[in-house]
Amino acid sequence: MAETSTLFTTLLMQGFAGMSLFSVLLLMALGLAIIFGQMGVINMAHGEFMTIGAYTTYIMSTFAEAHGFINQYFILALIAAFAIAFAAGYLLEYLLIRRLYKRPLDTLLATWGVSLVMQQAFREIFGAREVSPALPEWLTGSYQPAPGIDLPVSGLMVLVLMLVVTFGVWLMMYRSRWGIRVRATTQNRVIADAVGINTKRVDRITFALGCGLAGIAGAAFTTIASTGPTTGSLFIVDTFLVVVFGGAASLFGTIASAFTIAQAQSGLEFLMTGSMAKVITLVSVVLILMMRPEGLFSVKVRK
Amino acid sequence: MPKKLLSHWITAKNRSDLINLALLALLLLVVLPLALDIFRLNLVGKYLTFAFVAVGLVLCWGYGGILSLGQGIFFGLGGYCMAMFLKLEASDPVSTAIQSTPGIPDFMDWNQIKALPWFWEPFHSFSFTLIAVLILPTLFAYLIGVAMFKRRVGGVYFAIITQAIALILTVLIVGQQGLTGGINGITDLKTLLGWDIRTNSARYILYYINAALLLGGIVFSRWLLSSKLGLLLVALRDKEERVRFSGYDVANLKIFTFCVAALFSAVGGAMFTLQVGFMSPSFVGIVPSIEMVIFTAVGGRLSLIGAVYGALLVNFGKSYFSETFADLWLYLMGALFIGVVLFLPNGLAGLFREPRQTWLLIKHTALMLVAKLRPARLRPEGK
Amino acid sequence: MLKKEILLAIEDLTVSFDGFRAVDAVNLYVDKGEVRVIIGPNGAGKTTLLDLICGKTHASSGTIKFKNIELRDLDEHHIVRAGVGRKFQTPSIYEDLTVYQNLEVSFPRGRSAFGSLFFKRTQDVVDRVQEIAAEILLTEQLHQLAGLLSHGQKQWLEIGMLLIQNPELLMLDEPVAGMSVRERQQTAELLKRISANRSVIVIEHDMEFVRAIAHRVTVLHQGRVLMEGSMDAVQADERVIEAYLGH
Amino acid sequence: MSTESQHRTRHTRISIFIIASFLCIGSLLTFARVEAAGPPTAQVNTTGLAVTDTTVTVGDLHSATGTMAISEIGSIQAELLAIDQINAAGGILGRKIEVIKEDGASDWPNFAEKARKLLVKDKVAAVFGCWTSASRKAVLPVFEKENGLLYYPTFYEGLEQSKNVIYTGQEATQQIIAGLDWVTKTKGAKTFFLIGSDYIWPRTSNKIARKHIENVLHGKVVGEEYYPLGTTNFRSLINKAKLAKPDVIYSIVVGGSNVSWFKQLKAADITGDKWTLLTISTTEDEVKGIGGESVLNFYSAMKYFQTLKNPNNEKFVAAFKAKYGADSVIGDVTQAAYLGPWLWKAAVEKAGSFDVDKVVAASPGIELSSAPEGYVKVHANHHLWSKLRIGRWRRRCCCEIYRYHRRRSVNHG
Repeated sequence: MAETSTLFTTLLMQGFAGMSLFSVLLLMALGLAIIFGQMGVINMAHGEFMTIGAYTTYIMSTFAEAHGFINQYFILALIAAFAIAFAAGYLLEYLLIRRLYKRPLDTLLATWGVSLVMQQAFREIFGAREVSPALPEWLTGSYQPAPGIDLPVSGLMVLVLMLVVTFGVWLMMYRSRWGIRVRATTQNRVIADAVGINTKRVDRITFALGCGLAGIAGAAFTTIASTGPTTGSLFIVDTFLVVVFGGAASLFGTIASAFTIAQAQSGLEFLMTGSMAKVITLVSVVLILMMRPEGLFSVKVRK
Repeated sequence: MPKKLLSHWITAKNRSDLINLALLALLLLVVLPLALDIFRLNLVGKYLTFAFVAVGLVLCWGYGGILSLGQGIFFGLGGYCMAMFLKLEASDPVSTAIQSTPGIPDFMDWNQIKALPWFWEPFHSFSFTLIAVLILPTLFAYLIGVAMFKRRVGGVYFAIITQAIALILTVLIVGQQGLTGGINGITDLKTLLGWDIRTNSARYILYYINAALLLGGIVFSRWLLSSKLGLLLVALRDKEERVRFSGYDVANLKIFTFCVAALFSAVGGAMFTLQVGFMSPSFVGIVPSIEMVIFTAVGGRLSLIGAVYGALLVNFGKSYFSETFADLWLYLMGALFIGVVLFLPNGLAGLFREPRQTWLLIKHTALMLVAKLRPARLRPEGK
Repeated sequence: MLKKEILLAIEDLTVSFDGFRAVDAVNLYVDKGEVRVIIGPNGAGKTTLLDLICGKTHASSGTIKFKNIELRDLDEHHIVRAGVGRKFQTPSIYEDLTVYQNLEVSFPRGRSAFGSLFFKRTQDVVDRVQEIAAEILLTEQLHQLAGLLSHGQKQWLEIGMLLIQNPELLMLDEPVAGMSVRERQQTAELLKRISANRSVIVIEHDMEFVRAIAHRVTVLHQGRVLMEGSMDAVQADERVIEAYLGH
Repeated sequence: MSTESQHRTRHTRISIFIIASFLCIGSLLTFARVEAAGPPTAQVNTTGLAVTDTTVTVGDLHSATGTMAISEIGSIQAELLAIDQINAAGGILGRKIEVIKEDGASDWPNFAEKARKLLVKDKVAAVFGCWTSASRKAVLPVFEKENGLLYYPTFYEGLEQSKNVIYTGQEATQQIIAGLDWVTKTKGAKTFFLIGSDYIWPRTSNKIARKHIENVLHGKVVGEEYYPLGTTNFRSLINKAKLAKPDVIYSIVVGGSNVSWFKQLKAADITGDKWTLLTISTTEDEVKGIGGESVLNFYSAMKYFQTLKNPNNEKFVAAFKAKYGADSVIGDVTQAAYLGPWLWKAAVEKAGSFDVDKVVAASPGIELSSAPEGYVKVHANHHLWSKLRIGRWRRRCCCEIYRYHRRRSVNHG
């Protein structure tokens, strides 16, 4: 009896560990899915936009600590993280990306350069040391619904945040006029232009929105882990794999693939060493992609 | 048909190519060895091993349109094969007598491994090692190529997947340190068939072997590009469907080119190990792989010789600036990537090949700046 | 013409995209030496039919027999090697290569990776390229970059690139689109010359041109064969007129 | 307390000022071709090192950029501080130390390249540098080939002894065994869960730990796990540890991962008042990033803490903060790095020469009673005799000294 309940709680906790990873991966991947899936732009600096969000949260927390509103700051930090990453993305699109829409492989190289510059800038502004924002009391510690089960509050918060953001993205992409414009632009730029959609503006906002989502991902991530100048670059390959694995243009695919990869990685980590878990997860993803290059979920269309 | 081939070679374009090749040979074989002391020359030798990768990338990325972000995989495999042989030679039972298991590499002993793993065994043989350096990475590239190109995966997806493979290989090497030396890599390599590779004379000889191999590689690539395969690559980049519906198995052409690029990288990796004296996972991963693409982009993705200069210049810059302005260097490097991609899609070679265009570029930029500044100044007077 | 030998036999060919049948149970027989024109309103499935024959699209059911070889199981390049050449709707040539190089690259030898590496420009290659260039009226432009040719010349070059492979079945998707009247006439003459020893399938909208070249005409409508016959018969047919005028 | 330290700072500043003025005058005198105070160059330098009548050049080789910069910058600072202090006190054999700083940029091959440059081109008399095992392994063949001298500051896996290296940090056995003894004795620990970053030092250390736990302490290892450097997700690992319910979590997590590791422990309700966690890798440097909240009442086993109470250390901490700012922290490795130049000075003076062979020969037996960690002595195996201390983490980022054992380094050969 005691045995089964230990097994059960462990399984539950393991599932939760996977859910936390899933939340972060999905938050990262949503932004990338919009940028890469909808616009075909490969933004290697996506991770750095996540770092922007994380550092914004850090700054806000220091500020909040000094002015005594530590318990309320996190909502503000989320908004600020989104806004700053959005603005930075808007700027990047204006300065660089829009010149490269016809050369997707070149955006990859140029944005890699951008990520180097951003990393060095972080290093000079915030120092090389990993930082971690002071958390309000209600975000630390854990929630215990039953003995033996500790669900970290920050993890729960990230989970809720992920649900809210995903729902928001779904509303925006599939239930708003703006979403129709974005999808129209990506499917046929010329026609979209012809029916009076300002495609340039749509591009810019879409890109900035993707970056803003990365900013939120960063704010969420830094509450459960930490932030350094190169934090974002640790996630970039995984995030790209999530998007590609899910079938680039499909929101549902991105969610499913983030879930699969996160649970696989987290579950394997429980069974073997961390590095082997990573190797096996990645190898499986790559092999499946080789067999099914269009990703898990994609629509067959008449060419 | 030698006469015909020759006449085919010496068209106007080829003549300038030949002159450029001769200049490069002069630089690598005469000027640099005379101008630099052995320490600097050894560094140049190291940079030139990256040039192998860059030349391969000109073939597969510049001409074939296949952007691989995983050339570090092949560089690393070639380098590791060579390193395994040298490590075994350095780990003879006499010099490792103090280990708990003499005769195996020191890092295995530290990891409590009691016997040489099976896949290390054949690396006792130098001829096997040479073959492995050439075959193993090429075979791996072949497998990746078959899996990807036969299913028409290309472009961005190929780039991302090669990048993921580079990541996997790094994690694997670092994670299996008892078998691979882990993050430290395979270090303390001393002799090649009893010949001390750390002496100055050895460094000179290795430098020349390296330079000669590189020049040979360029000549081979030049020949490849002037063959029908070269034409096909250009055709492929432009209209892949047309090539396919002219009866070609496009996948095979791509696989072949990718394999050639991998082979070049592997030779570069092996020469790296010989000249630097060790190999580590930091040459396998994502960052070095992308850096090597940048060398190619800087030199000019369509220029075999430009790729060599690209590798030399970026590395010189890295070495020079990181000594004097360490922090500035990363900004410069980033700016270099962005600038080259934006303004010099054909890299430095583009500058030399189309001086007129360069002039136009400068003129346009200047005009644009003036145009941007002028209204700002005039605005108060206007509306 | 004594006994007509069938070169291409398509039976019950169907392809569907998510339930939409772009080509629906089509039967089509092309004889040796025949020039067949396929007409039909937009979206009738003409291009898709060619895609199915040359392997670009995979059929859901049915058979495509070419010289009694089932093409459905073959890869594109094997279909080409079996003797089927396909010209695309928009001229598809290699703009960065010269006309000469365009033709040489299409020469049917050295088609494997190693084969192309060791391909030698022997006299027969040069002669054949010259011959084809003369045929498609591009002798003068032989060493010009293909990207610099006029639209009509590009169309001819693409036909030349197919001719050099000497296919038994040539499929041309709108070969005179965007051509001047004079170019159309020249193209019609070219087609007549080249159809002497091979079969040709042409998709075309220009009825005058169709009349000039067609042996038989097949009308496709909504993925199905509406009728088949001579140009006169087709133009007189009620159903065809309705299909074109209606929707 | 604070006024006192301010006072001391001011004192230091004044003395630095005075010393600096002396230096100025000194160099002016030198300029005026006044004979150097030390013995003639030909006598102290027979191997063509970069030694002049008035100066001696050394190298400083760490990562000032890249992922390791976070850890290595403290070492650079400490080494430069020591060199400044030595110069202020008159230099070595009448010669001022000049430093050539090279950036390894967290890239091991780059370390080898820079090491070769320092030895072959710059002919430096000694190099202070390296941090990770990988960088040391990369430069080791260079130092042995070119007969250079390296002072290496980091606690490391041991299993190494080079003629050309003096190890000023502790090797694994020094750090591990006493700590395990202590935790077994005071906490009655029987079961251990070993956790480390995935590279040679944590792996070797855990192997030593496992051997000692199983053979000497007759305890049990209930888990041994490794995670790649830079990992930020430890949840599965934490679940495994919870399932195993060890008496002690033995942690050798390195670098930036520390922040996520301790934060997630706290989030999973593994805190110092319920669990015993002993680490040999988390110093003041890392805790600055983690925040004291998450490491509260965990234990560290190392040879130095910033809060050590002895006059040497108080002087050292004051000088360090005066030079690098009041909020700078000093971890174990930083202190060990500080010892390097001083040990070299002592050895050179004993040898009466800068020649590497002579300095190496003179090194064993060198004693330093002015070390911030207290008395140290160079052993014949090129490691130091030093103490191990157990510290308990308090909220305000500093460590209370709990207990120490005296221990000499073990020769691994």
